[in-house]
Amino acid sequence: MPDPSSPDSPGEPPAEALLRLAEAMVFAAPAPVTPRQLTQLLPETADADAVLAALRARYEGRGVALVEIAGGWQFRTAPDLAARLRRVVQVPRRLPRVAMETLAIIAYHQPVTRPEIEELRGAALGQGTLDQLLEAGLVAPRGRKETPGRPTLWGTTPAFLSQFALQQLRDLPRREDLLVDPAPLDPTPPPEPPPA
Amino acid sequence: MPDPSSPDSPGEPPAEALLRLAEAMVFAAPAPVTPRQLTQLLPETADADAVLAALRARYEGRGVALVEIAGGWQFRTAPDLAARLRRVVQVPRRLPRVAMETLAIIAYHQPVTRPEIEELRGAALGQGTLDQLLEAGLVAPRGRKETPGRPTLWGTTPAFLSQFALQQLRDLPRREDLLVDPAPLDPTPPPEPPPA
Amino acid sequence: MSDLPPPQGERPVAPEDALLLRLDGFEGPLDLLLELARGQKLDLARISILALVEQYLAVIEGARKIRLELAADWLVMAAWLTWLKSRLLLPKGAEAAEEGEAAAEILAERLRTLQAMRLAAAWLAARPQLGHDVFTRGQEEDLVETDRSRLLLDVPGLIRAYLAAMRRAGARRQYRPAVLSVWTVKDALSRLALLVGNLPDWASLEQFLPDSLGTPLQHRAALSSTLLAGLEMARGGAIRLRQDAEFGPILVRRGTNPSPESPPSEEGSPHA
Repeated sequence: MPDPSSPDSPGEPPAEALLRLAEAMVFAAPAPVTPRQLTQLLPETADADAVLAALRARYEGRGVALVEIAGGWQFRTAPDLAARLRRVVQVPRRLPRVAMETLAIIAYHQPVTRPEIEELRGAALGQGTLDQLLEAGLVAPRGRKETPGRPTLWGTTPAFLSQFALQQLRDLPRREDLLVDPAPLDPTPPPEPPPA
Repeated sequence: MPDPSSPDSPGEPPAEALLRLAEAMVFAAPAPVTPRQLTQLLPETADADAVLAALRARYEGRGVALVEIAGGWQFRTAPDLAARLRRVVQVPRRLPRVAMETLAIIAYHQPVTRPEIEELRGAALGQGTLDQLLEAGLVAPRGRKETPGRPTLWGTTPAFLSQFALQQLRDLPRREDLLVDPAPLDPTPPPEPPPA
Repeated sequence: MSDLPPPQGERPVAPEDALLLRLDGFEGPLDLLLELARGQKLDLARISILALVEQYLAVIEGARKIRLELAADWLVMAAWLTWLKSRLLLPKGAEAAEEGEAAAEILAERLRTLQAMRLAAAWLAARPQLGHDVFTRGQEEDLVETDRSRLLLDVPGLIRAYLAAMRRAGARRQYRPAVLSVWTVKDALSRLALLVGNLPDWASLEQFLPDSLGTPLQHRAALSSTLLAGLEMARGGAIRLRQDAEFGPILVRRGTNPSPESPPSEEGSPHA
């Protein structure tokens, strides 16, 4: 085994020992691992970004993938295996269409008040809808708007980024691109998976 | 990608698709996966044991290992790396009340015999209490008292001073400052023990 | 409005009836308007607001024939759209017509926004979701080790323990009055009777105090006891007392009529 403390020559692939260490750290961590956290574990001369890139390449096409989430790295199962894994792993219910629309409005217009959400949707917002989003940890209060009544402002959480595998809010498609691209015109969500 | 439902020829290594599926399942499962559980996920013709063996071989020498636990399989951080990733959190514990009282009496009355401690505390002293203090290195024998039975004299150790962040025993508050007149301080008599 | 798909489109119903009966299925008037706009199969940017308005009013009119109790917001929107229609039908250039154009553009923009949000929701829903489609490691591995070997010790704790032990032990001890070592009248009587027989002349009463008296308190107690004993013996005539001046020395000498009960014996004292 190569000495993990030996410096990598520039351009060369990172030493196997560094890959092992990064693999173990990302694997054992309860949350996505940032390159900064990895840097603290690796020898000083090691390039955390290069190590992570090499590790991601190693998992290419496998049942588990190294993905970048909200600025950190995490192992997740490959998306194409979803249908088969849902048969053995317990899956919570999907959010209903109204909740998904409300979530999208909050994501695109945050921080946003409930009256503003209702204005955008052109319909009243049932309390249950906001409760669903809160319970799933996808939205959170972001202070109050300094207008009469001081309504609560809502925004998305890091869990929102994590759940939808986004690195940042900017990864959401631009509003204009959504309207131009007619592909996902059908707003109905995919059908509920049959209960396991 | 090979069709996961295609039967493996006997003797040949399991198809990559089966390995991917097993890898994702073992990774995502909340408990070790038994070959029986894996069989239910894999196509009928697949050999779960062979798939698991091939998967284990693939992870040989990596930062993550496929290990058998209680009849099932799960991924664990490689033992040599787990040690490096382990963080030790110090949670100091308190001495039991009896031990603390005994320690205080020894500190203030040293050198003192066990019968004298019992007389001062007004209660018998279990051997376990003295053992706790000895084990923690807080007290040590200080010779024997030249009275009938030659009982062991006890005193505090240098470790006692360092544990309590004291330079010397004299840094403890004077007994006279603590106990102006201990007995009459408490006018209420101790409650009668309930009849057994 | 022949090809309007019902919003949840799972049953093949006659579209017009479907729309009429399913007003409740729409999330408000804007939702219905968007559905109608989608029915135009046009880019929302080039949508005909006038056609849209006419469709909406037709739906509401049809619905009112069946159900009189339409929700207020459907009717509010209908009233506003009627106003909008009247403006849009005016010849171009009129001030009121421009007012209508602006209002129509605001409506179109609202519909575009709602459509964009709906598409964003669909975009999100189509992504592999954590916990639904992709999964993180199912079993946590806790690499945090808790070391409880160290002791939490501090001087205040030590002192609290010491005080607790001392108080408890102190409270348990039984109260025994301290033994007073004072010279009693009885002692004084014995001593005085013993010594006074040898007295040739007046002598100071203090000479009859015992030798080993520690504290001033004990000294004064012994003096008063001896005085009391002297007074008692003088009453019986066994001795005589005199004091020449206030606060002067008290003098004592053998009496002329020794009392029969003096000196009292150690055991036979009548007043125990």
